[in-house]
Amino acid sequence: MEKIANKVRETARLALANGEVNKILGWKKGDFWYDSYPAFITEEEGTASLIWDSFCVANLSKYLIEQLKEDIKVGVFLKGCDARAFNQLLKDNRVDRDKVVIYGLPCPGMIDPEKVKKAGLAKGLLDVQKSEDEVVFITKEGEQKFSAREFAYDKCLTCQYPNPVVYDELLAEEVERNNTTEYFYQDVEEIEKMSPDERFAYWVEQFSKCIRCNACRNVCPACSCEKCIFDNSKANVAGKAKVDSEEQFFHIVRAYHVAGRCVDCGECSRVCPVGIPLAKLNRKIIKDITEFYGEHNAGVNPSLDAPLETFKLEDIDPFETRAKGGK
Amino acid sequence: MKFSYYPGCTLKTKAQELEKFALNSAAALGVELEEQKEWQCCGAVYPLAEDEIGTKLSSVRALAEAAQKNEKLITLCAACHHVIKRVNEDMKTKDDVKNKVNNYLQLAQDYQGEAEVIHYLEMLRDEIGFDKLAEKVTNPLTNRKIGAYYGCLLLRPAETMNFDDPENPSIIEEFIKALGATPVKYPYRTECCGGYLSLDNKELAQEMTDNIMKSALKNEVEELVTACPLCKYNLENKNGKIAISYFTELLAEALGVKE
Amino acid sequence: MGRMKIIPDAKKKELQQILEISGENVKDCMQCGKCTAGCPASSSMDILPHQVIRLLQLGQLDKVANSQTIWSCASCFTCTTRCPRNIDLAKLMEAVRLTIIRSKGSSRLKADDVPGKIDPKMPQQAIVSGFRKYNK
Amino acid sequence: MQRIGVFVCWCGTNIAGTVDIDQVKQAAEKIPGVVNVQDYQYMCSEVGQNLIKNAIKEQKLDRVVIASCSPRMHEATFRKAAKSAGLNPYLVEIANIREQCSWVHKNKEEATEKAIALVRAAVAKATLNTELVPGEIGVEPRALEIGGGIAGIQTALDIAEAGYKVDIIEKTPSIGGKMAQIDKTFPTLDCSACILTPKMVDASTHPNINLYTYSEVEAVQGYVGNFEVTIRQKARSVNADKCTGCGICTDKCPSKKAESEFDEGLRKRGAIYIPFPQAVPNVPVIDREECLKFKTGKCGLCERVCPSGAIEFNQEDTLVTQKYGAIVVATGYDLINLDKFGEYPYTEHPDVITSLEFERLTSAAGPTAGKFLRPSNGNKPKKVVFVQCVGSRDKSSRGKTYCSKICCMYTAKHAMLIKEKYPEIEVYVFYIDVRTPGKNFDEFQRRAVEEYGVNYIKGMVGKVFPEGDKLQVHGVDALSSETLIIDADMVVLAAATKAKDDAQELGRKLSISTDANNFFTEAHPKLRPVETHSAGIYLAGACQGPKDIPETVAQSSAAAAKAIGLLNKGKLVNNPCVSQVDEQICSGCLACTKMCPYEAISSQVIEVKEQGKIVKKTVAHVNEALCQGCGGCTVTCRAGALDLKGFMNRQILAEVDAICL
Repeated sequence: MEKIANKVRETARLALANGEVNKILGWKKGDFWYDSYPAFITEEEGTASLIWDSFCVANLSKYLIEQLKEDIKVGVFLKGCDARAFNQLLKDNRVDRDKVVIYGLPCPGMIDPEKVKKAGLAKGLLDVQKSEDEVVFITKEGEQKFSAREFAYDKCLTCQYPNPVVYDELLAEEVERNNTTEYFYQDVEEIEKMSPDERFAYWVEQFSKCIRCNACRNVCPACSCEKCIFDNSKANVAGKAKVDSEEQFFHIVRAYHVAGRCVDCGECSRVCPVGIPLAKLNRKIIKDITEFYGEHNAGVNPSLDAPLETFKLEDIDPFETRAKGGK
Repeated sequence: MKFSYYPGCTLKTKAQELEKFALNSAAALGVELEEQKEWQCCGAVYPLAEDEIGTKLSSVRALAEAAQKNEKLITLCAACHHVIKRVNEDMKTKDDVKNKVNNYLQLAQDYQGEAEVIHYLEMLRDEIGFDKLAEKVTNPLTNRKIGAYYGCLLLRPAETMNFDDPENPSIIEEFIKALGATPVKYPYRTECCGGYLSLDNKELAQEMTDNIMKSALKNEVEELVTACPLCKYNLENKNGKIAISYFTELLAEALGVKE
Repeated sequence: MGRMKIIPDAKKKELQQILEISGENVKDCMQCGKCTAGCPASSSMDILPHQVIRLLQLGQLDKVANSQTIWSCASCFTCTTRCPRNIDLAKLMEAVRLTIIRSKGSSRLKADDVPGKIDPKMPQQAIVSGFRKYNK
Repeated sequence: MQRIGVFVCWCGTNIAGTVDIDQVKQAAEKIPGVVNVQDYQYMCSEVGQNLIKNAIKEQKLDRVVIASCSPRMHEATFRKAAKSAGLNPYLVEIANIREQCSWVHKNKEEATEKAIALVRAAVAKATLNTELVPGEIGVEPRALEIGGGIAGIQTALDIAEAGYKVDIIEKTPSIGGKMAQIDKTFPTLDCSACILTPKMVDASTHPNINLYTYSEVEAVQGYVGNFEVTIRQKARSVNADKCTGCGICTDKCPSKKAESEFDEGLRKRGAIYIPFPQAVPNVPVIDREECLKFKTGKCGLCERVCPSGAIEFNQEDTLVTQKYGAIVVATGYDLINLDKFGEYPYTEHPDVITSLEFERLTSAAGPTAGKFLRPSNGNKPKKVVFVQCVGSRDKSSRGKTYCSKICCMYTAKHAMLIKEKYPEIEVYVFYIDVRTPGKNFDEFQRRAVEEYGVNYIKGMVGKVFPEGDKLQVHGVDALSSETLIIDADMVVLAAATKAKDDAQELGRKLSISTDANNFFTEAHPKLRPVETHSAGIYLAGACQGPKDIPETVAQSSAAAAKAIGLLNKGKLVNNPCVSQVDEQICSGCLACTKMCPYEAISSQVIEVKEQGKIVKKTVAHVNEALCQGCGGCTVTCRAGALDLKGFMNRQILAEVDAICL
């Protein structure tokens, strides 16, 4: 990864030097081993601080909306899921392709710090390095090696598109797709097995945890409205009281708003501070759409229209196809 | 070119000539007809009743075997062709029939109408081509004025059989032309010969064949060809003026393989 | 000609059975007569093909069942191919035959009669077909 | 706080019989904002309306809720009343307590409770109602006529006479259509050309009419009052301005193998040709498929012989774009192809002809100069058989399920025309039913039987066998139940009519619908027979369904009246209940444009001030003239940037809240 990190720095430096772009969006290292956060660089020398490691999970594409309001050209580093997000933003007319130079980074999968902490390995940890299928934890005392899968984010374990689907320049060789399609809907199938009452109880419990921090919405590449309907006082859809029905309403409406547009990046679940499995809800809808209208992977091909935004006479009627009670 | 071949009972008994000349000619044309191993009678008549399943089974066996080999199924006898083609259509379009037949047969794999059944004449037209056939003729039947007798079963019902224009067909005329002879069109060539009525209502069958023969004679047909053993029987029954033969006999003669 | 008492809804059950066996709806017919006009066997029919449908429309199943017509039909599908109303009359004829053949002891043709009717040249096809159409 | 008046109507006992009016009144009085509540037996009557008007003035009402029948019934009435009292009509709200309450319930207590809820909801919505002002759009004072047959000519003449400009687009080189091919017309047996050709000339010389012959509709944009149509003028290869119509070129053309479309293939024509002598315009056209110059590069004889230098081989198609206020579609019909009717050997035998070919064979201007002769040998026929319903009322894949409507009458006409000229010819007509409704129609057909001795046979023909030089017709007389064989010399087939093959394509360009048989669909089969569902587009003639000439002309004048009515308005008033975009909220995703069935939403780039800077942004834009107020876009917009005036999200939610309270 360090080899690629060098290439990231060099690419960024060159792009700024020759004026190809006015700004670079990449990642920087913070104070902690797990802290790799977005960096906005406009000066050539600043590129030395750019990194590419196992914690560059943050998706940079959504920052483009704000950045592109200025009349500048921006270079951005995108992983597989980030590239799908970029395409979705493109589909929604939120970014201008001509003003963006994309440096694609095939993604080996990111490491989940929570899993590391849970395994009791966080104490005294100085650095974490990853090579192929192994992850190495470095402390003062020495090194410990583990299988990388053990510490990967759940979303990375079922990732279908580790390689960017859109880029101007690819900075590394493509990685092989995880062969995990059989587990893809595993979590969805678990909820489908529940009775309607059980399922309702499950989601009531999950949504009751919500503190309405809006992190899910802020990170979501399909949630890119200028002004969210829930922030629009004129729209009169959101109440102020902290009652369960408000949170349920918020999450279900959000799921419908991103239906057919969700790129399945799993960021909503990752950033949720109270651990609501939001990606599971979205993936359930992806599964339903696949069954009703055929496979549609949002953000893979931006020329395709989302199935729920179009109407064809041959479309099936889900209410007719599925008996009452839902699945 | 290799096909699955379904002969049918009449070809092994009263209509051996139809088959013999067909096989000889196929060999001469470089076409391999592999006879199905355990074929059974097609049922002789297509079961017109929606609720008859038993009489459709043997056709499905033949079709399923061809489908399994991934070969087209070739027929020779017009009646067998009619029955098998219509049963195949049922298997394709009627879920009720399909389910019942499959339930009954318990084949290794359910049959859903995948096989394609074609008549020998269609093979000549569509797989070989009449222009190619004409090139292979060694003994052209020049100066012979031959009428085609189509009968019913190859042509009708038109949408299912999809063989030729049911009222004004031309495939046998084109075939005759390819062999170097002169086809003569006469209006009654698609009228019914009486079919199986000759078993129980000979007078009526006779009247029907008489009309056909009169029409042929009036148009100066010198000989007639047909693809159906029952047609040939009925046409020959009270006739001495015009020779009636199977189309395969003409073919064998033109290809020089008529022994 | 006797005065026929027409009760269109009589024999509903039998007519329903004919509809089930044939899959054809006699009500589709508008009596244009094209079936009769082209029927090659009409000369030996006591009731003409279009009349067969008319009688079925009127519930007069017995008249049809007792006619010579259904045994004169050679199932040549000429009527079927030409019918502007898409009725398969050949199937209707067969359905009427079957209602007779399928009831016990009402065979048109006795198995014992068959040998007397065949000659050495007659193809199997004719015997099997004839037997299937006339007897079960 | 609003000052709302609530008016509860009894509708005689229609409402009062099931709903307790007093209770409704009492409940209404308690709703915040309601300052005046009244009831009356018939609120829609003059007295009732005055009640409302007076209350508006005296009580200074700024909102009015009327609890009565469906808004479809009297919303317009009450809006008008409010307007006359000085209140914006869109501040009136109707609570439907009749169709949706008293008529569908029996229990008075429950019905009253529901009526109260409905009134509460209407008040909640009315509270949020705002003044709406309909916009106006101009109307281009020009009409387009698609199709130059009798329907198109009649409509164009009527519109032109009313003082408006009309353009006729005709696909073929001449106007005239099917009627020009017809010999005589029923039920009067007068000469078709004698009544049509003067109209053709009128159309071509009328100062308000402009002809685009040999032209087609390329594209249609815009909306009622403001259509923008692109017309493709196909290359005629002859300069119409220079051509004098002398006819030397058509005489000299060495290629005479093409079949004359006008004479239904019964005569040959040159590669350069005028379709028929009375053609309008009388300018030839070069058939490039047939022309030797185009096929081989050699020849060019017409160019050399033309005295006025009008031949232009290098002419190209030209596109003209023109604005129209109204469009009338009059594209006519065709006969079905008889290839699949092998039992009537039409494709095989020259003496088996269609009814339209018969017209050419009896026409004095036709290929036989009006002598009725067998195409096969030029002899006079002795027996002629007509077969009706060939492909009509036919449920099979070969035919059409409908009755072609005109065949019974023209067949009777044909039979009489033969008998008139040659009484000795035996004429047989096979029919299934004779259908002759229409003024003097049945009398006409009966004359064929009674006076002319035409043999009508109820039954069909099974097959026609060509035997020798005869056509052996096998038919049935269903009435006597006898089969019969007629040795005929000619067989005339009344082939079914069908919609034009390209009807669907044209329908798509115009956004008008076609039915299962490809005929254009009228807006209402009884009450709006010449209008389409697209405002400003009207139908005339057989493109809407089989029709004879009298009916076609009547419908054409009706379509003209509709078009004139529209053009005469000069300005159109919009429904103000259209979608609007909140540009601040709109993110420009344009999901709404895909959803809109009227193509009323497009995108536009605007400049907005954001944190002191001017930023460009893409937003949706609603064309208020095209928007029909369906609201599809408002539910598509995730951010709620689209809202329907008069039915705003917050109005609807207020109604829901009021009902759920």
